[in-house]
This record gives sequence, structure tokens and C-alpha cells, in this order.
Amino acid sequence: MTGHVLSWTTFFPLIGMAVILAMPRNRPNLIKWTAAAASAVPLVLSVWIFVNFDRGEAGLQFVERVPWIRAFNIEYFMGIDGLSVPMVILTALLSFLCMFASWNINKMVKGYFALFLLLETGMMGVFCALDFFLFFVFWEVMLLPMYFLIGIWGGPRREYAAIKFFLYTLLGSVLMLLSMIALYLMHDPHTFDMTRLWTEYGVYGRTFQLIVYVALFIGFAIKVPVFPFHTWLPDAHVEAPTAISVILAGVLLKMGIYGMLRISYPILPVATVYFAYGLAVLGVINILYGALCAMAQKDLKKLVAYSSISHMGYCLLGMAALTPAGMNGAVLQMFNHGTTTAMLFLLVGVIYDRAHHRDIEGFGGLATQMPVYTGIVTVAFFASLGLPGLSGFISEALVFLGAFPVFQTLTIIAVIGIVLTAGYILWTLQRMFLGTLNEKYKSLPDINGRELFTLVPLAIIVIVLGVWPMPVLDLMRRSLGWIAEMAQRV
Amino acid sequence: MIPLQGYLVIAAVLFVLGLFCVMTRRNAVTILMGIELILNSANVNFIAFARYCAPDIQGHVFAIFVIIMAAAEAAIALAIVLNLYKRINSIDVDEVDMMRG
Amino acid sequence: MSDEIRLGVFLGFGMITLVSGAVVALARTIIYSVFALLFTFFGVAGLYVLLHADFLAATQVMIYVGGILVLLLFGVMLTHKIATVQLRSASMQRGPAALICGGLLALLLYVIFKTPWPVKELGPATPTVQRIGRYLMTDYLLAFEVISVLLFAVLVGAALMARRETNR
Amino acid sequence: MATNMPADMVTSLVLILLLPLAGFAIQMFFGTRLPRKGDWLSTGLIGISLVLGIVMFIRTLGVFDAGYARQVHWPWIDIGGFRVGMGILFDNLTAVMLMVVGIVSFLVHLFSIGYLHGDVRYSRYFGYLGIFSFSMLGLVLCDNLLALYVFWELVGLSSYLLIGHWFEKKSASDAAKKAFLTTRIGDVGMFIGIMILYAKLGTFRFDEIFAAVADGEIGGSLLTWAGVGLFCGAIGKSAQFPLHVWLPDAMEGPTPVSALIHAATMVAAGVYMVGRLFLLFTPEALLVIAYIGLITAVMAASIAIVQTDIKKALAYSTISQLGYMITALGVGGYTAGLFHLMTHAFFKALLFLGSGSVIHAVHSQEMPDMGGLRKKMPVTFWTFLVATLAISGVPGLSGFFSKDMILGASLAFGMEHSSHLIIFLLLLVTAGVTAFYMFRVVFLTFLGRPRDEERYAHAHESPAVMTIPLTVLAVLAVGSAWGGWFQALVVKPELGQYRTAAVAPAVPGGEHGEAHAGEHHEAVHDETTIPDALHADPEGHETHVAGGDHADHGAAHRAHQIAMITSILAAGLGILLAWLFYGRRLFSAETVRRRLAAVHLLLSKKYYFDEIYAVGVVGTTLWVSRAARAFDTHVVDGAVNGTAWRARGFSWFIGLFDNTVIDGMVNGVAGTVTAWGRQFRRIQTGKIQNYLLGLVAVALILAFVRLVRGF
Amino acid sequence: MEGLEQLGTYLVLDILPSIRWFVPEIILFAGFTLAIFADLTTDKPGATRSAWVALGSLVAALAATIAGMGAALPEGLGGLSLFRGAVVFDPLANFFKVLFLVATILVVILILRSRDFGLRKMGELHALLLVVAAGLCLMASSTHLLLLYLSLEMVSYVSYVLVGYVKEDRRASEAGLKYVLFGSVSSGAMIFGLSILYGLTGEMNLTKIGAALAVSPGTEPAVLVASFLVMAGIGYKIAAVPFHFWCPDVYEGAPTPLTAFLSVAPKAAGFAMLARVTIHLFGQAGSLLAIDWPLVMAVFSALTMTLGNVIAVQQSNVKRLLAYSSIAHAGYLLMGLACVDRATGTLSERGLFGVLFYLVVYLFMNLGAFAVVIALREKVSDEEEIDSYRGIGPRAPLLGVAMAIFLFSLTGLPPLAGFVGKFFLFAAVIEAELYWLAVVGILNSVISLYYYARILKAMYLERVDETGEAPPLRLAPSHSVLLVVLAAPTVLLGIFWAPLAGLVQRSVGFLF
Repeated sequence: MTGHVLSWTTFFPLIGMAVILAMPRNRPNLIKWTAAAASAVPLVLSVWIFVNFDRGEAGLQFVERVPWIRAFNIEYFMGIDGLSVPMVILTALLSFLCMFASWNINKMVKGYFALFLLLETGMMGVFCALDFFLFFVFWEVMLLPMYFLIGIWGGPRREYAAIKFFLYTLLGSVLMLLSMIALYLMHDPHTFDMTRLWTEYGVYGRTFQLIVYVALFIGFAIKVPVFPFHTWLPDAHVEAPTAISVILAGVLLKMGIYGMLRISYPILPVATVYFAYGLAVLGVINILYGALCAMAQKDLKKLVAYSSISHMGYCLLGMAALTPAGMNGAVLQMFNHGTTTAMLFLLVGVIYDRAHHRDIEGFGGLATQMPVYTGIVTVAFFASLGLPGLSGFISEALVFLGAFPVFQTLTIIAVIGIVLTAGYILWTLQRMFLGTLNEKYKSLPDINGRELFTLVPLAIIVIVLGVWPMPVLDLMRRSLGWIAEMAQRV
Repeated sequence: MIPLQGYLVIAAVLFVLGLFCVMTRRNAVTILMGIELILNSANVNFIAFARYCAPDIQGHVFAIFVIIMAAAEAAIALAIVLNLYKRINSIDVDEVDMMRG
Repeated sequence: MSDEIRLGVFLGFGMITLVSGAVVALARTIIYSVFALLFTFFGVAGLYVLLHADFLAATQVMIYVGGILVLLLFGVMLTHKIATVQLRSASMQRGPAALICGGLLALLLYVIFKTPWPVKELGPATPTVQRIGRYLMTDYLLAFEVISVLLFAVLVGAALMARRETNR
Repeated sequence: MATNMPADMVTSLVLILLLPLAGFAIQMFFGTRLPRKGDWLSTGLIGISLVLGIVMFIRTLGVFDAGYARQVHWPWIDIGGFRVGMGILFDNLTAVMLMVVGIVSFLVHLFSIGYLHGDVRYSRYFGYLGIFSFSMLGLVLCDNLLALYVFWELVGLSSYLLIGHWFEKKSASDAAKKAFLTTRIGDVGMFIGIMILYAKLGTFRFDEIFAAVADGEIGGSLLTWAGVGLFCGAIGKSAQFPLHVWLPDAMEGPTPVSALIHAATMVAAGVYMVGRLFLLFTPEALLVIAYIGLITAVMAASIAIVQTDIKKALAYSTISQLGYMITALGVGGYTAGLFHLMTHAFFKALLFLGSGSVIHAVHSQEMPDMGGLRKKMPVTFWTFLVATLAISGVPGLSGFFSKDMILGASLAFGMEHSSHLIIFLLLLVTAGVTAFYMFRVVFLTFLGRPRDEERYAHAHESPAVMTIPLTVLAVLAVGSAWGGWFQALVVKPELGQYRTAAVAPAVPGGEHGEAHAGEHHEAVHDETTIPDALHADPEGHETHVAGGDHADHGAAHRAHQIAMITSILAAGLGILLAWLFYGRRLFSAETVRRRLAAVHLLLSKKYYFDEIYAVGVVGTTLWVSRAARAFDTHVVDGAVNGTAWRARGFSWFIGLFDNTVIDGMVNGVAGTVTAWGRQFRRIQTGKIQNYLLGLVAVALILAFVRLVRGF
Repeated sequence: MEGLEQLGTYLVLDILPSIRWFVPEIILFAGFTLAIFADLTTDKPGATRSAWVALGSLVAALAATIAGMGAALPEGLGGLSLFRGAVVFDPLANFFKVLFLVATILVVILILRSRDFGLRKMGELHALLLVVAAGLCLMASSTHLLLLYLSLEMVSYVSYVLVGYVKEDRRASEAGLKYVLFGSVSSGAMIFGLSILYGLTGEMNLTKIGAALAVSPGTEPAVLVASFLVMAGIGYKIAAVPFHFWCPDVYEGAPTPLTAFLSVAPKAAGFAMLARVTIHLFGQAGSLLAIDWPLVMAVFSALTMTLGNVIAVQQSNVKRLLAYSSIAHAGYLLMGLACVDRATGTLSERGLFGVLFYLVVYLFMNLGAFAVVIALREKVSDEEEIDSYRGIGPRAPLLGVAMAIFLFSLTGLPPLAGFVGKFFLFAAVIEAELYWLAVVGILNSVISLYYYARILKAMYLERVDETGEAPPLRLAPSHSVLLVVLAAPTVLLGIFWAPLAGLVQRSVGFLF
């Protein structure tokens, strides 16, 4: 069992899906509990991985390698290192919590949970795959369920948002397909095995590296999303059901950056260094543009979507600096943003279930009516504006301290971003929670047990990592150092 | 002595005439005639090459087969045309545009 | 026959074929086209004779003129009421079609005169029927069988299309 | 300095720090369920911290050594290339600050029990007080820049929570938001300063930074920028000149909060920081600090004169006094500035609590409604009077000693650098104005005839739980400065102490030259964009940074005496004028207001800062964000999915932008695809002729292309 | 007399051994006649006897072909030429034969289950299908100019009849007419091209012509014109742009099973013939590059893809949409044939491999899509508008999931077979350095997602009535089985396609 822990973590939800499909349609509760169980197992396994992961080792661990298609030496090659462990844990945790967050789905329950488990398998696979072909297959497997989940269970303009999401991501992934094939053909015994692509990076010329880097970058940038390619995110978030937008923001946005760190950085070092400044500029644009747009939003979910764009900008800036603090800051920011935004979306879901609208102006004075809910929202909001003592600050500080030696002016402009973030968050907090209670919501019940169950673990993580971030940082520092060193080979 | 190019020119002109007829006539039967012209031009080509260039008269055999095929094709085409005629009382190709876009 | 006479006959048959071909393409009424087609077939048969393709000329006359032309004539007659014999089938888009065909013709002529055709010295005219027969039974045996099946299928198809649906 | 702190000291300091935090945690979760909603718990816990603080203070008093310092350090984040630790630095300054924060916080807890009796969120209020105390104590105890920044922001958070305690009032939630955002702007500058230092020196710890400065590893303009950056944090937190606007609005919070935060502790954090990091400020930086402080002092004092709301008046007085302290540090008066910090903490806390008890009694903050409360509230009156005397610098009280030292230092600085004499003069004037407006408050509130009979009727003395803190603070306001213990303990640090490398004294001209050598060997090319406006005086007069040149010690002494005399005169003049205007009503304030109407309007409108910021900073950001949103939905989104989206009913600018730019780009990528589709579809006419025509035409074109190219 | 002995020896030496390898086609011809007679013996309207005869002979032919595949064959281009060079028996031809037979079997099953034909006598239909199957096998294996023409015409003439089979449906007759006229003109042009080739070399066998052309300089313009005219004939069969005009109308007019058949089998045969002509005719090194073949083919491919996809976006009729999608897929396949191996100057092995692999995958997913259209024929308000599919997904889960699998596979999304097929084509194109074509290819697959997803959107996302669940749709058990039979390979080949890759490699490897 321990030999194939990754395969079990990745494919157990698939077994869950099969079981659910076999179930009768008229037993929603049974289906929901099986789905929860099916996603509980990967969570337990990921905790086991976290415990057994060797912090001293920079290289790959828990490796599984089975030839899949010998003719094109494509292999079922799974393995994780410091970079993917936090992501695996994040995916397992958020999926498990989202099962409970989607408890009040009543339309086509079987379809919903089956697709959700398929989505979890896809996500887990992306973070564990080390064969580029396998990586690409998992990358695309995620698209199908996502399209239907947004399309069928979403809000009023769900079809438009679903097809827009699908088209954007598909365009990105076909570009990735071309670059994958180009890389595949350049090596003498054609290979998809990333470890070999890393070591034999000398095979490519400079212009080849630049072109492939740009193609891959567009593919990943659409996923992150980076400034010009971000327009699908607000629509997808607003229309997706609560649990799906949690997964979308919590995990899917991280895949873009994970992809760049896993593929573009080690394989195309010359291009990485060449485009580092450009990446930093895009990062800063993301930070400021995201914050500014968020400030002008009326819909709470759209505001959180734009705040995600702004937060991912920090990751880009940190990553572009290639310094240890910057890289670790970027990956820690991915993890922290995952937990914080998950909380935010869950909280939006809670209020939406009660008031059936998300217009910020429509609320007022909720603090008196729903004190516990307001407490948790305050923790989430202050974590996302980077208040020290909560996890957001640690990663933002690391990013800034890492990026400053390399890009002085850019980092200074980026630091201004924290004021804008504080601005729109406090303004939202004031409009929704402070002031006199809007009489329409006299009877709004406070947060209930189930919702608390999904939120409390995340709140604990946010606070604990804010005070003592070493458990997560310890995981990733050697691998990120190794990736940074690889990215700077000439 | 008649040069090979003479026959080829005739064949080419016949081919083009056939094509022109096919493109400009609106009556299905006339189009069939155009097709016959094209097939004839091909046959002239074959026979001319059999005579001037080819080592043996395989061209003739080909021409024979083409003639047979032309007959078969005329049969099929007319059958379909007549069938359509029964449906819409006209074989004016312009009106045959119910499916478009 | 002497060369001049052969050349004269060649030009004669050539002219007949092309003129009647033009009439087929351009004639306003369909009946003129059908008869012009008759002369085209005869012109082509004449060319075959000049090219010492005696069997072919006979086949041409029998099948084309005897078979296909009659078939087309039936086609024409059946699809138009006798009263409107001089049916005007207006031609369409003559301009662009002429342009295209002219271009194609130029292209073909360019090819005809430019390419070095592997012309061999012309042997005496020999009866071709026996050699055709030999080919049919040796190299083209497969084609022979295949076309027989094809004709059978075409017969079935044509009958199918033409028959009146009785057992509704 | 290695970690040389004895174990028992470590435990007690950690206890001092964590007890209030425990209080906060318990109150937040179980507050409402505790008896009396847990106010006794919080007060008790802060009480224990105070006792421990006093023990530590007595211990340092016992050692009585200026250079006394103990430190302990633990690793926190270690990711190979980046190492950060957390630690406690305990020296005389820390001891004093522990004492000040502890006392004021404890007394405010006591006062609040009475003041907030029956408040709907009573237990949560005490929770917030707990987290504030924790953050303030942390800020004072920490030994490195990053920890300083962490506690700095936590203090900002607790002030946000406390100001917004009565969040039902929109003005309260606005004030809280404004406070947090303004201080955050300051924090941006501070973080930039920290980044510069870390990028250059690779460490956050104070001692290591001072050592590096001493060894000359960093210097000249880079160190100045770092210094100015860090000072920005102080500008934000201590409500100095450009970022002072949030403090007056913060009066929306409950009065004990104002007393604790906006008088004694939080606002003092900026001064403490400048004190703590004194050694890394280059002369240019010190000048910037001095002038900022000066402008703040003068401006705030002038506004305080015309205030009618008692708490607003005290708020502006606090800003002015803070300006005093900052200027003191700027001119090199290290001990003077920090001394004034301590004394001001006591009497300003007293003033605020006094005003609190008045408001509690009269249920209004407007001075016109008060008057003649002397008889009704004797204890409050006398304690208030003591504090006013102290703040005006009447000899004998604590205020006199600290303010006098500041004036002395600034005069000495002025005498040495004649171009900066203006500092002393303006400070002198401000001292007078301070005395004037403080006594104006006393006259208007306690003396004279009661102006509002109905309120006066049911005015009554505050209960014991509120008056006891007043008396304790009164005692401290009087006696805390006696005995000169402070001057002995808190002495200006020298760079020499930190010089590790055995650098031969032949360093050209000792510190003297260092400022000029200005070796710009910083590896990092810095084109930081801190506006030059802040940089007051370019040609960098060096002050006698380090002590030791005893030649002109006598001059300092003489300056001190002159300053003392002039300060007493100024105070007396101020009190006299106040008495004339409001006591005897010889001149009527009314006529002065009418004749100087323009000036009065300017002052009462607080130099229109709020309006400028509202339109300038807030207005433009909101407008830019709306433009970004419009840009995002129309151009980026529109261009990409090509929907012909009409921006109907949008502001004229967006409309104009919309018609000109977007129409041009409306058929974006997806748009062209559907448009092509429509065109191509038309050629599918369904007529056979066109098909054949199409076939041959395209084939022909291809053929010609090939022929022309091929041969 | 001596002619007779000579004839006898020829019969014994040449004909008998050739017949041994010609068994599948012979079975089909026999089956054709048997089916006709079987139909004559019954006069019940919906009799399916002839269908079983057809199925029997198809299965027999398939068995014979598979048996033949095992035989050891001489290496090199020629393979085993039968009937004195008329037809060739090589792994490539066998691969295609298997493909055609499988396709025809599936279509016959589709016809059995479909309601398109009403209660008319079906005997002729099954018989003629057998003839078409034989014609297709011939198309794949003929290397003689005449055989090329005959096999092409055999398939075309019979399909004209099949398309117009439902006589009383006006659209069917109209489709028939268009098909005939267009087909005849194209084949006429093709013969003219063939005559030029014959004139240039005096040979009838493709390999011999290729060899002769290589040694005769200065014939490039003639060869180019000839190959264009031949391309007209084959292009019409593949429905490549600019010879695609007939395709949408015929696909819409013809009965759905026939449309399915036309969109798969003849198209594959067209590619087989195109490959055969290119390999044999331009086999010699550098001859392809002489006439700049990669550019010509690349332009054809790009035109076909883009036009197919772009117009498909506009369609609201499912059959017309699938017609344009099949044009687009012809474009993707042409990409494979545009790849020329820089080193040897001949068709690149990876390109041909890609084409063959994609054809198999295309067979399953395309037939699958049509099978769904057929299954829904009388369940939905009859005509094939996309809007009439609204809300079908939840009501018929198996059908919905199957359609999702087919459409996503047609788009080329991984775990499904379509992706693997496209992956090989793109790999070939990139290896042949036609980067711009690769970019056009991927943009097209993105556009294609739009219209494939529209069908799924209608089925799943749009709901007819916001109120409760509509009554679930019951499908005939045979339809469900058929859908599973078609969906399984589409998914399986996406996950584990080593065996198919091995088969394709064997049938292509011998050429290079």
C-alpha cells in the first residue's frame, strides 16, 4: 500500500465515483456520505504523506514508474517533491470540505458528486504526474467535469460562463500540447519523462527555448490568471456554485504557477532568466489591477474573484525573483491563498444561502445579527489583507523581501498594493457588517454546525501558519532551492 | 503527318467545352451531355497517346472501359433525374436549392 | 492515303467535333444540343479512325450514338411537355465561366506544347481487335470482372430508382 | 550581543507579554458566559503584567547602569537563504516603557469598568483591550525590525477594533477604517525601509544593524532613505504632519480607548521606534524628523485653539505634543524626547480620563454645554487642573522638566547650527499656545457659570472606580519626573558600543567624517521614489551625534538655563491670556473670532486636510478603480469574446471612451470567427452551378500559383 | 491456336495465385448476388433476411482479410502485386480493408435499428452496400490507373443510388442529383488527368509510372496539372475544400445511417487512394519536394479545416453540423499527408501513421455521434434541429454520456481517443516543421469545441421546463448496446492504445 500511495490518493475518488454511479438516484443522503468518504481517504493519505515526507531530500519521493505505451515511451510516472506536497494536501483538504459545502445541492445529486470526484482525481493527478503526457492528460481531465459543474449547477448566466471557461483553458492547453510535442521531438530517444527533460536541457537552442517558453507561458497564464487572460475568472466564479468556486479558486488557479515551476523553470532556464523581469511586471500589474477592479465591484463573489487575481500577482512577483525567499514566499502564498479564498467563498456561500443575493450594498449591520459569522469573516478578510499574525502576511513579507534585492522599483510599487487591498476589504467589511442592521435581515440565522465544520479547520490553519509557518516552509525549501538553481543554469 | 499535339488540342478544347457546358447550363440533362463531352475528350487523349507515345495500345482498352462507364453513369443519372422530376416537375437546377447554408 | 489528304480529313473531323461541341454547350434549346451531341460523337469516331483505332471507332458509334444519345433523348423528352419543345434553358453566369474555362484551356495548351511527349516513330496500322481481346483476357481481366459486377449493380440501382412503388 | 538574559527574566517578560493575549482569547470565546462578563478577568491579567513590569523596573533601577541590556533570541523562519528570528531585548528604555504601558493600560481597564457599564458588547471590549495591550507590549519588547513591524500592524488592528467598538454609528466605522488605512500608508514606507536594510545587510536584528552601521557597511544616502522610510511608519502611527488626519476622527471610540491608545501608548509607538533605532538615522534623516515634528507641533497647536469638542481639543493637543517629542529626537535630544514621552503619557491619559468622566456625567462632548462643573465634580476638576498645569510646563510638575529639556536641546542645536534656530523659537511659541488652549478648556469646562442648566442639574461626580485612576495618574503627573532618575537611566546610545570590527581609530575623523565619506558602495542601486519634498535640508549639517566632545559642554548648560527661563515666561503668558479671555472675560473671544474670521475658518476646518484627502486620495482611487472595472468589462472582456456590448447609461467619459475605442475593437477573436462563418455560409447557395464554379475556380487559382512559382 | 495455350499458361501461372489473395472481394461480390436473391424470395415489407446475408458475407470477408494479414509478404514498395500489377496485396491495403468492413458492418446494424427507411423493401440497400464495400477494398489496393478509376466509380455510382434511396423524400432526391452531377464532373476531370499520366509514360501501373516520371525531365508542369486533376477526383471523395460543396447538402438529404457511412468509409478510402498515389507515384526521393507538395497539401488542409469549423459554428441542424465537422476532420487528416520527411524526400512515416491511426479513431467517434442522432430520431420532434435536443441529457443518461464522450473525443480532449489521434498528427506536423499549420490546427480544435459544446449545452445545460424532471427517455436495448460498442473504444483507445499503434505501425512500417 505504501509503495503506491500516490496512485491510491489520485484514483480513490475515481472508485468513489464508480460506486456513486451505481447507486440509485433517489437516495441523495447515501450518495453524499459516500462522496464524503471517498474524498476523506485521499485526505488521510495526504496527511500520511505529510508526516512521512523526508524534509532533508530535495529530489522526488514516493516515485511510481510503470511503462504505459512503450512505442512512444510514455510512462505512468508519478512522484512528488517539496513543491507538490503542499498542493496535494490543499487539494485533498478543500475537496473534502467542499463535499460538505455542497450538502444542499438537490438537482441531479448523483451527477454532481460523480463529476466532483472525477475533478478531484484530475487535480490530484496534475500535482503528482511527472510524465509530461500524463500531466497533460490529467490537466485536461479536469476541464470536462468543471464545464458541466459550472454549466448545470451554476447561476443565471451559467452557460456563458461555462463555455467561456472551457474555451479559454482549452486554448491554453492546446498551446501547451504543441510545446509538449516540440519538447518531445527534440530529445534523441523521444521522451516525455520530465526528469530527463530537466537534465538534458542543453539540447535546445536559445530561440527554441524562448518560443516554447512563451507558448507554455500563455497556457499557464490563462490558468493563473495573468492580466490580459483573466476575464474568464470573474464570470466563472460568479456563476459557479459555492463548492465549485472554492475548488476553482483554491486549487485550479495554483496549477498555472505549479506548471511553470514544475515545467518551464527547470526545462527552459535561459528563457526563464530572460523573461524574469517581464514576469515581475505582469505580477505587479496583476496585484494593482486586481485590487483596483475589486474595489469597484458590487457583487461580493466578483470582488473575491478579483482579489484572487491580485493575490496571485504576489506569487508571480515572488517567483520571478528566483531568490530563496521569493520562491518560498510564492509557493507559501499559493497555499495561504488557497485556504483564505476557500474560507471567503464558503462564507459567501453561507450568506447567499440565507439572503439569496450577493449585492454588497444590500446588506448592512450583519455583525449584530450574526456575530459568530462576522468573527470568522473578520479572520478571513484580515488574513487576505496580510495582517501579521495570520498566514497571509508571512507569504507577502517573504515575497517582498525576496523580490526587493532583484526588482527595487517594482517591489516598491507592489508594496503600495497592500494599501489598496486593505482599502477594498475594509470598505466591504464596513458596508456589509458595520452600521445599523438592515431590517430585512432581522431573522437571518447565524452560521450553523455544518458550515462551521467546513470553516473552522481552515481558520485554524490560517492562524497557526501565521504564527508558526515552518511546518509548510520546511517542506518546500530544499526542492524550491533546487528548482531555482536549475532555473539559473546557463 | 498529323502531329500528336493536334489531337491533344482537340481533346483539351473538348474538355473545356464540356466543363463550360456543365457550369453554365441549368438543365440536368444538358449537364449530363457536358459530362459526356468531358469523357469523350479523355478518350481522344487516350487513343492519341496509345497511337503516338505508348508502346502498346493499352489506351484503347482504357477508352473502352470509359465508354462503358459513361453508359452506366448516364443510366444512373437519368434514373435519378427522372425520379426528381416526378417529385418537383422541373429539373431546373436553380430550383434545386432547398438545402443551403 | 497521302499526307495532305489525311491532314485535310483530320481537320475536317476536328472541326466537326469542336463546332458541334460548342453548339452543345451554347445552344439555347435543348433539342439543338442533343443533335449537336450526335455530330460530336461522329466527329470523335472519325478521329479514332484516323488514329487507326478501328474497334474503338465502331464501339464509339454503337454505344455512344446508339445507346447514350438515345438515352439522353428520352431523358429530354420525358422531362418536358411536348408543347414547350423550344424550352428556353437560360444559361447562367456565362461571363465568369467563360473566363475560367479560357484560363484552364490556356493552361492545358501550355502543358501540351511545353512538355516533351515521348513520341515514337509510327508503325504501320494493324488491326487492334485481337490485341484488345488479348489484353482484356490477360492484364485487364480483373477490370473486366469488376466492371461486370458494377454494371449489374447499376442495373439494380437504376431499376430501383425508376420503379413505381407498388407495394406501398 | 549574545543572548544573555537570565531564565527568570525571560519567563517573567514572556508572561507579561502573553497574559493580555490570554485575556483576549478567553474574552472572545467565553466572555459573555463569565460572571460580570469577565471584566475582572482582563483587568486582573493586565494587573499581574503591571506588577511584573514594576518588578522588572525596580530591578533595572537597582542596577542603575545606563548601558544595561539583556537579550534573548529564538529562530522563527529558516529557509536556507532567508533566516529570521524572534527575540526580546530588555534595556532601561524597555523597562520604562513597560511601566508606562502597564500603568496606563491597567488604569484604563479600571476606568472602563465604570465608563462602559451596561454596554451591549462589554466583554468583547475588554477582549480588544487585551489584544491591544499584548501588541503594545510586544512592540516594546521585540528585538528586531520584522517583529516590530508585526506588532506595529497588530496595534493598528486593535486600534481599528477599539475605535469601531460602537460600529452602529457610521461615523465610528468610518473613523476606524480611516485610522487603519492612514496608518497602513505609513506602514508601506516602514516596510520599504525594512526591505532596504534587509536587502543590504541581510539581518533584521537591531544590534546587528547598529554594528553594520558602525562598521560603515551601509551609509550615506541609502541609510538616509532607509531611515526616512522607517520614519514614515512613525508619521503614520504617531499622527505626524501629512498622516495626522485619522487621530481627531478616532475620538469616535470610547473615551478610555482614546486615553489609552490615542494619548499614551499607541501614538507614542512612533516616538519609541525613532528612539529605539536612533543610531541608524543619518544627520539628514534626523533633520527631516525634526522639521516634520515641528510642522506637526505648530499646526496642531493652532487648530486646538478653536476646537469646541473637548475630546477633539485634547486630540490636537496630543498631536502637538507628539510633534514636540519627534522634534526633540530630531535635534538630537534623545533623552529629552523619551522623557517627554513618559510624562506626557501620564498627564495626557489623565486629561482624557478626566474628560471621560465629564462626558460620562454631562452626556455631551461639546464644551459650550458645560461650564462651572467645579462644584459638581471636585475630584475630576482637581486632577484635571493638575494635568493642565503639568502639560503647560508649570515648574515643579513633570511636564515642566521634560518640556524644558526639549527646549534646551533645541536651543543648543539652534545655537550650533544658526540656520535651525527657528526650531527653538517655534517650539517656544507652541509651548505658550499649549498653555493657552489647555487653560481655555479648563475655564470653559469647570470654571465660570454653567451654560446648560438642565445638564448641570444632573451632573454628578463619577463613581470611585473612575476617580481612583484619576488620582493615581494625578500623582504620577506631578511626581514622575522628580529625582532625575530618567535622565540617568535613559542615555543617548553611541555607535562605538556596537563597533565589532577592531577598526583602527584612524577612521578619518571618527564619526565626523563618516557622514561625509558617503561611500556609495552599496551593491544595490537604489532609485527609490520617496518624494524629495520630505527631504528638508540637503547640505547635511552634522550634529554632534555622538557625545564625547566635552569642549562645548558648557554651551549646552547655558542653553539649558536660557530655555528654562523662556519656557516659564511662555507658559505664564499663555495662562494669563487664557484667564483674560475665558476667566475674566476681559476680551471677548467672540470679537477676536469675528475680526480674524478667515483665520478662524481655516483653523476650524483643520486646514481643509480632510477635504483634500477625501477628494484627492480617496476620490481618485475610487475613480481609477471604476475606470479599471469599465476597462475590464468592455475592452479586455469585450475584445476577447467579441460581444458587441453597449455601455448604455455610463458616465460621459466612459461613454466617450466606449464609442471611440471599443467600436473599433468590438469584433474580437471570437467575433471574427462568427463573422467569417456568416460570410462563408452565404457561398453555400445550394445551387449546383455555384458549386462547380467554385470548384474549378479555386483549383485554377492554386494551379496558377504553383505554375508561376514552380517554373 | 497458340493464343489458347498461352492463355492457359497465363491462367494457371498468374490468375490462380492472385485469386488466392483476392478472396475477401470475391466473398463480397458473391454476397451481393446472394442478397439480391434472398430479397426476391420474400415479399414481407420489413424483411431483414437480406440484411443477415449482407452481415454474413461482410463478416466472412473480414475473417478472410484478417487471415490474409498474417501471411509473409515481400518487403518494399510493391508488396504482392496481383493480376499483373493491377492490384496490390500489402499490409496498408489490408489495414484499410479491415477498416471498411468494420465500418460497413456497423452501418448495416445502424440501418437495421433506424426508422429512417420506413417500411420499404430493403433488399437492394443491403446488396448495394456490399458492392460499395468491395469497391472500397479495391480503392485501397489498386495500383493500376484503370482500377483506380473503376473502384472510385463503383463506390460513387452505388452511393448515388443509396443517397436517393428514400425516393419520396424530396431532400433525398435533391441530394442524389447534386451528388451525381458533382461526382461525375470530378471523375471526368480525374480521367483526363489519368490520360495525361498515361501519355507521359505510356504505362498504366503506378509504380512503373513513378519510375518513368523520375527519369523524364521537364514534365513537371504536366505532372502538376495531372496530379491536380486526379486530386479533383480524390478530393471530391474526401470532401476536402474546394471539392466539398456537395457534402453538406448530401449529408443532410441522405438517410442518417447512409450519411454516417459516407462520412466515414468513402472518406477513408479517399485517403487510402491519395496515400497510395503519393507513395507509388512520387515514391522516388525528392520528387515530392520537386512539386512543392508540402505547401500544396498544407494549404488544402488549412483551408479544409478552417472552412469546415468556421461554418459548422453557424449550423443549427445537427446533421449539417456533423457534415461540416467531417469536412474539418478531413482537414486534420490532410495535415498528416502534408508531412514530407526532409531527409528522404518522401511522405513522412509518422504522418502516414497519424492518418491511419486517426481514421480508426474517427470511425468510432463519428459513427457514435451519428448513432446518437439516429437513436433520437423519433424520440425528438423529428427534425434534427439542435434546439429540439434540449433537456435530453438528464432524461437519457446513457445516451447523454455517450454523446458527451463522442463530442469531446471529436474535439480532441485527452482521456479520449480523439486526443491521441490529434496528438500523432500534430507530432508529425511539428516534426515536418510546418509550424504554421500546427498553429492553425490547434486554433481549429478550439473553435470546434464551440459547436460541439453547443449540442451538449442544449442536451444538458438548457432545460425545457424549469419545473420537475421530465419523464426519462427509454431507449431500445439494441441502441444502448450499439452506443456502448461505439463508446467503449473511443474511451479505451484514449487510455491504452498500444495494440492499435502496433497494428498501424506494422501496416505502415514496410513502406519506409
